[in-house]
Amino acid sequence: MYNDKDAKKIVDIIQSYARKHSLWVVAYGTGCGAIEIPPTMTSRYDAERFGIRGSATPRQADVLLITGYLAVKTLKRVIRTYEQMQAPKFVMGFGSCTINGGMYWDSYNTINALDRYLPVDVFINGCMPRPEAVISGFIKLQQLISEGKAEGAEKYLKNLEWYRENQNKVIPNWNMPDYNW
Amino acid sequence: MVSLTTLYEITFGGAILAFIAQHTIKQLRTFIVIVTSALGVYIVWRLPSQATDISFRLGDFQILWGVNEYSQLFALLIAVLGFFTLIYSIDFMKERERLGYFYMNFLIVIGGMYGIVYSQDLISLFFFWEIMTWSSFMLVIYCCDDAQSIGLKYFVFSAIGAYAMLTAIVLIWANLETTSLSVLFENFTNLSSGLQITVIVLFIVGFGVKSAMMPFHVWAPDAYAISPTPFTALFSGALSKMGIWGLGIVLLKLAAQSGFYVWVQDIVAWIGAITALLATFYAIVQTDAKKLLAYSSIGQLGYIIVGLAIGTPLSIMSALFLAMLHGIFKAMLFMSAGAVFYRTGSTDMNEVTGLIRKMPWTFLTALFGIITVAGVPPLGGFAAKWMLYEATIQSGHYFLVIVLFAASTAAFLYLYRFIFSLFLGQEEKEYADIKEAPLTMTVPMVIMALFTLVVGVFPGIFINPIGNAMGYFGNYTFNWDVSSLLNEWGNHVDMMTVVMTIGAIFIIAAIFITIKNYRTTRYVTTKDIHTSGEIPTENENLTYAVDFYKPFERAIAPVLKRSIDKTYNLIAENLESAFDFLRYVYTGNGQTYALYVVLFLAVLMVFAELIFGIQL
Amino acid sequence: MEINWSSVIGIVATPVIAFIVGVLYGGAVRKITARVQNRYGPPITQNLFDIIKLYSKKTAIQHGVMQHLGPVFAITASVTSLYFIPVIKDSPYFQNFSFNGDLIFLLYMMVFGSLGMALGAGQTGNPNSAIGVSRGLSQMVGYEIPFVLALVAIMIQFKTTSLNELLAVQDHFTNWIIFQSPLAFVAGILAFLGMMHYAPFDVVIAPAEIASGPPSEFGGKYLGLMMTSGSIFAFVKLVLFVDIFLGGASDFITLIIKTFLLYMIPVLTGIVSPRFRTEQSILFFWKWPTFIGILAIIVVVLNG
Amino acid sequence: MIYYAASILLILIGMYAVLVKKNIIKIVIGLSIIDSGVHLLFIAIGYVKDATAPIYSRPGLEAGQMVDPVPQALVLTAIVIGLAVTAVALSLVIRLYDHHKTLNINRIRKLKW
Amino acid sequence: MSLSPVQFIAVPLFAAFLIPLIGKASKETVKLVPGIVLLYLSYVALNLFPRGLERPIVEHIAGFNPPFGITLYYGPLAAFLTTLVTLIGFVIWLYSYKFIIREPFEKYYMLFMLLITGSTGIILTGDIFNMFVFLEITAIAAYSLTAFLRDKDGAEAAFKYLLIGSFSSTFVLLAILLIYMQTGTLNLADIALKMADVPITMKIFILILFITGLGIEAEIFPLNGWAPDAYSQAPSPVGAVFGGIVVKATIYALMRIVYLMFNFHSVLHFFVIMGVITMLIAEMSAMRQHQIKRMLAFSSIGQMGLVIIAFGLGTEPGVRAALFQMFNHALIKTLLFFSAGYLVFHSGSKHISALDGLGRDKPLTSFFFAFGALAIIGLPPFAGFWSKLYILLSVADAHLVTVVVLILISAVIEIVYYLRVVSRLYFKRETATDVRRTPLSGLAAMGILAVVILFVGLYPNTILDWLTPAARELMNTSEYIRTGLHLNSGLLSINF
Repeated sequence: MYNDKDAKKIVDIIQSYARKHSLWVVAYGTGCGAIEIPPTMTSRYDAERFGIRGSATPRQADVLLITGYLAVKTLKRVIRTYEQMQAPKFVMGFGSCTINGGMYWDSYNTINALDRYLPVDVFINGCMPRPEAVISGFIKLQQLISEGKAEGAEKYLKNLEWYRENQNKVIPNWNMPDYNW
Repeated sequence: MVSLTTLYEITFGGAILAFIAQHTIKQLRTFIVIVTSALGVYIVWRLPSQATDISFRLGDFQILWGVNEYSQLFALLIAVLGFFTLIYSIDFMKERERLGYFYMNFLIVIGGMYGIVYSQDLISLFFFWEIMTWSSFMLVIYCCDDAQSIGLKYFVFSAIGAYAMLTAIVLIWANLETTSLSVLFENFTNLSSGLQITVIVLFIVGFGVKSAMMPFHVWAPDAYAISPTPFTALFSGALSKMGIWGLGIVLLKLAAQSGFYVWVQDIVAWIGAITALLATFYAIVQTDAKKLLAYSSIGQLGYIIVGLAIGTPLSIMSALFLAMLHGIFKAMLFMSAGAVFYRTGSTDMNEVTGLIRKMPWTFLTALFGIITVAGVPPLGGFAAKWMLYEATIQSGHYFLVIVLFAASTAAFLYLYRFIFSLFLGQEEKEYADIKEAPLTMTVPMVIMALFTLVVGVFPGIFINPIGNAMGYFGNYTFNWDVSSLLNEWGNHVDMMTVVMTIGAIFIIAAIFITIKNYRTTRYVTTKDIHTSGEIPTENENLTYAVDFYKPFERAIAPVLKRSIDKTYNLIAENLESAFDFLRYVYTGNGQTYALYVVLFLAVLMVFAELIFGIQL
Repeated sequence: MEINWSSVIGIVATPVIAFIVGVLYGGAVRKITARVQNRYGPPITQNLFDIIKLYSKKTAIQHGVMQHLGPVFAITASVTSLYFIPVIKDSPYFQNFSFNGDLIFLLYMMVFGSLGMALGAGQTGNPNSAIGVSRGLSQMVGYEIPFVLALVAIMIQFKTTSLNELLAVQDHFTNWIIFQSPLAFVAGILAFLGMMHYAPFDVVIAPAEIASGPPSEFGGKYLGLMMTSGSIFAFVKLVLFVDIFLGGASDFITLIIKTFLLYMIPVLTGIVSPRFRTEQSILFFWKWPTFIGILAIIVVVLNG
Repeated sequence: MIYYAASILLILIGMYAVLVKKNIIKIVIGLSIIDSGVHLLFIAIGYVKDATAPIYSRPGLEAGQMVDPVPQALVLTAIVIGLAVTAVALSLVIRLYDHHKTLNINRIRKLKW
Repeated sequence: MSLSPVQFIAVPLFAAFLIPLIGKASKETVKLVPGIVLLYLSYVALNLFPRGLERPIVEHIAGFNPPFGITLYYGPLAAFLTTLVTLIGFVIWLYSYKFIIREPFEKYYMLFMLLITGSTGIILTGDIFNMFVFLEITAIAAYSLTAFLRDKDGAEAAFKYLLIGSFSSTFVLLAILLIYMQTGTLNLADIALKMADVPITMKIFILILFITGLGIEAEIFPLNGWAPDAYSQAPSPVGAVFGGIVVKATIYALMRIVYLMFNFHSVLHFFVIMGVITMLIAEMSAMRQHQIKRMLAFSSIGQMGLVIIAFGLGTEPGVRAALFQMFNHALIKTLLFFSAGYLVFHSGSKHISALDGLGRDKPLTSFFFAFGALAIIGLPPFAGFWSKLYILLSVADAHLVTVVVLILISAVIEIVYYLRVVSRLYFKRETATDVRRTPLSGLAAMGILAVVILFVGLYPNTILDWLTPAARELMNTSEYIRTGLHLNSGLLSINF
């Protein structure tokens, strides 16, 4: 009758359901994309109905939303923010800039592909993506969560050395604290 | 065989021996001091069963020393606190100079306090009172240059208080021809009513100065802050209680007999409440931990005064309960501040931060201390506060209770600031090598901290002796359970249930949060915090400690703006200039002096009739 | 020893019920807020999802033992206060230990959690937390005064400090204290606005200003426990006010109705309000609410 | 009577000198004059008109015919004392002059207030 | 040789004139002479004491019977005061032994012996003109001692002292003259008897002259302009002599005369008022002094004001308290002057600011200063406490509550300025260190005083038991007259 595995499964289902419906976003509003976040959250598009909510600190957040190009300097902050988040955590790249550098593809000071530095779960393309696109990105993320495919945090841990190497390559003064997890 | 004389002989003798030992055999000094205070505890413990009253004539006066329950209560506090603070001082004072001086005065203070509580007549009371005053003054000025003016302020205020008391004693002597307390109590109503109120007011001023009542409190913060910490603990814990001891006698034995009792009660209670409130406000804006605790002491003494002034059995009980408890928790807090000082060399709350991991036992003491001060269950402070509020409400002092509540709520502010600034917050690189205070310091602190917990669960262990002590004031009976509190409307709080509930939930929740994700919960340093991605460097200080309560300060700015201290300073300055002006009489010119002589003669001659009142 | 099963059931069930009601109220508040803002809003169970998600976080960090224990203090305070409040009038199940404590005890017990949380927040070393604590404690001094004034007025009017006796007094609709002592109710409800930390008194959390204030460094299980405690605590405060002013409740339906109506006061105020600065809110509480509270006491004294 | 008047006059003159003159030597002189006045007064008290010295120089001399001997004895002592004081005073004046190079009492007031 | 009160006068006088002679032979021996003399006198004093307490000893010099001869009256009061003077004198000698090392110290000792002579003479004599003579001996010796250091300030102080002192002697002499004119006698007891017949105007006139004359030496405000200068500029032991011996003797003289001859109430009230004024102004001035010895001088004046208040009460407890205060003040102020002397010596400056941190360098001397300061403020368990308490109690018994308050206010002021110095001594940074050590004799002198002060503080009964008969003697004028004149009590009736 009662089965340990079943119980675990039920717990898993509840957990992933809860995770899926409660996405707390720490929005890293670097570029012009930050302007799209307020309409997404407020009454016009109301992302809260999907349980998406802004979060003040990375400690409480589930989703790191990177809205635009990343200068080398900001990349360091983004990495630190990401590493301060608690697993399970997800990264969303927002706009072309995070995918291939977008209009800044040949800038000396921006990175081109975010997923070389952080494990991105969902990219939202467009320049700028509209709120509808953002929401659809979130829904995609929710799908991935319920399917158990949004394992960016584990990927990051597993390939930490590779990520670090990439990060170190672009960030000259690497004085980040060492993490012991 | 123990008797009061042996107690005095041992304590004062120990004081002198300690001084001599310092200059001859240094190693013996600590031993003498500890043995003396331990013997003090033993003798005081045995006194009620063995001692007989001691009576002898000194000059014109009949001196009477005796033990009663009320004295015994305070004597025990003195003895125990004295013992603990002395043990604490072994390591704390190790590196200091002039230890003979320190320990001599320390023991003299203790002896003086014994003398006060055991004296049954006004002359020996005053005698010991002054001994206590000057020896404590000697300790206040012990530390450094800055202490001088502070010590002087302390002594001047003490002297004003003591002399107010002396005036009262003198008036009593002139009118009743007695110095015995018991005779005074019996014959107090024989005095004219004007004299009664004068005596009461003078005594209240006298004792009020020591217990830092509001207009006379200005010496306290500085004196507490600057004196060496082991003494501060005793100072605030026991010495200020001498004022309370006296106020108890004045209010409940003398004032209660006079026709002005209601007025005296109301006025003193309000003074006490305002003391509590304003002292709390001042405590909030302090930046030095010891000064903060000093203001906190003033505030707590305000509560005690309110309790005594209201004069219902429950309020007296709460006052004495708080008095005893305050002795313990304020000693704890001062000791923990002292331990911090011992290790870091500072008690400035803007500088010292993040010691919790370095000094866990000290932190624990401080934590228990602030919980007790705050009056939050389950520690002992709650019982005291609870009784006080119930008594205040039930005796019809409705607005008083609001002031007290306000003070008590505001007290959270400074208490939090104390523990936050010193122990919590960012860990500083500067204090990376700090170690826990030595055992001689932590052991007394932790013992007292555990004691507050015991009192919290079983308030009865305090209530019953205090109930006995209140027999001194009249017929009060308290047959309470050891763990419950009862008010006059019949409502009660069962501390046992409370503590069990809190304990059970706390333990369950603590276990839950600990075992949950035990393996993936990791400890990070206080540098690893959310700083919007910025990485603070090693030398960056992120602590939010300066102007911690700026908004609150802005809110209470009108109160803080006015300071009685400034008024006193102004008075003192003006007086000094006036004195300066006066001494110009002595011009230095011999001829002027001669002129004075001739003028004096002439004036006497001319106004002889007037001056000598004789018809020529 | 004979075990009183009805009280055991009460002890187990009360926190659960309180948690569920509190969580749902929290969701409802979000929903209502959304509706007021012309949004659709999250489902009413949203807070429950949030809490479960927080508990199901796989990692957690802590800065020291006080941060570890801070949420524990908070939940201890909430649940203990809950146990000492008669949730359902005259019910054998839901009065718990309310005969062993009284109003003054509750006042202090409710502070216990704030103090523990403040200690936990302090340990994190995050300046935002410290600022939040500073604001929170300062504001507490503000609203405690009218609250205590209201309580004292009631205590002296009915000569008791026990909640059960206050409930016994309010045996009939017309005897509710809100009608017997309306001034005290006004003072109390104004203080209640502050106690609930909704706008305009939300300077403590102050999102977008000081991160999220005291809980800035709390995440995962710690935040989960804190939210649990917060939900229970909201319920505790509501029940306390209902017991004091609105005659308590003999069954759950009445309880829900009364508490919900009461809850709407701070919520609806909050939705349409901007934010007070700390000293503004302190001075606000020290002006009108305090005045009304004093008036309440004067009225009681004159009548008595 | 004239003796009384004279002695009082002397005392007043002396006082005037002490109180008004700025020169310390004059002040000392004033002191001496006061002394003289007092001494004169002493003698005047004992003086009996037409009486002889208080010695039984001839038989039958009664006490009433002699001047009172006691004031005379006293005044001798007083004169001696006055002399001693004057001597000390003058030596002090010398010392003061040595140190201050002035005799003006207004300038000798380093010790004051 | 049988012991007799005459020796109190004769021996030091003799010694005083012997000293220069011995000085010719051996300088070192001179130093010992006063010590031996005072030791002997102390022996005499302690031996005579019980007898004096029991029954007053009246000595007649040159065999004349009173009221004609010169008498010495050795009652309890005189016994007490002579004992005090000789003991203090001895201690002062002990202190001077190493302190006064500059030439010509034989003159110092001579003058010192003369001071002792004068003071004991004032106390013992029963003859008013003799009192004047002794006063003058004291005064001349005092003038010279003030200028002993031969410095600028010493001379100035001495000259002022002399100027005012001459007035004093003039007035006293005038008063004596008037008394003689009115009563025809110089014997104190006889005068007291005959004073009743003197017209009131004359009586007041005499009284005023006495008050002014003796008040100068007794430091009543505003007649005390000389005092601060003289105290502060004289060598420290001399300051101690002034404070401890001379002033005490003068106050005794004043009070003896007033109680004996002018025993009406309003006079005593006048003394109370003058005492209060003296005390307050002196304490206030003391507070603002920058020189330690000047401060001590003003403090002395203040204490004298206190004594005058207590005497002015005219009650037996009041007189007793006054005597007690005199006793304590003599001890304590001497101790203070002693320690201040060495403090000044070590710091090389008279200024208080130069004393910073001397407590570390010279712990014992500073300790004695602190001890004295605590004692004079009137803190238990030192002697000063009891006398102040007794004064307050007697003042209150006379229902003068205002005076009680004023005394206490002045005590507060006293606390301020004494403790300022004490805290400077111990707790300021050291400014300089002095390698010279405080000599043993000085420390011994201070030690003796400190022990006595502490002893009296702990066992006030020892002194009080002696004081009661002494106070009674001063109060009981008829007894004085009776024994002074060998009269039978039946003959006596005095009414004013």
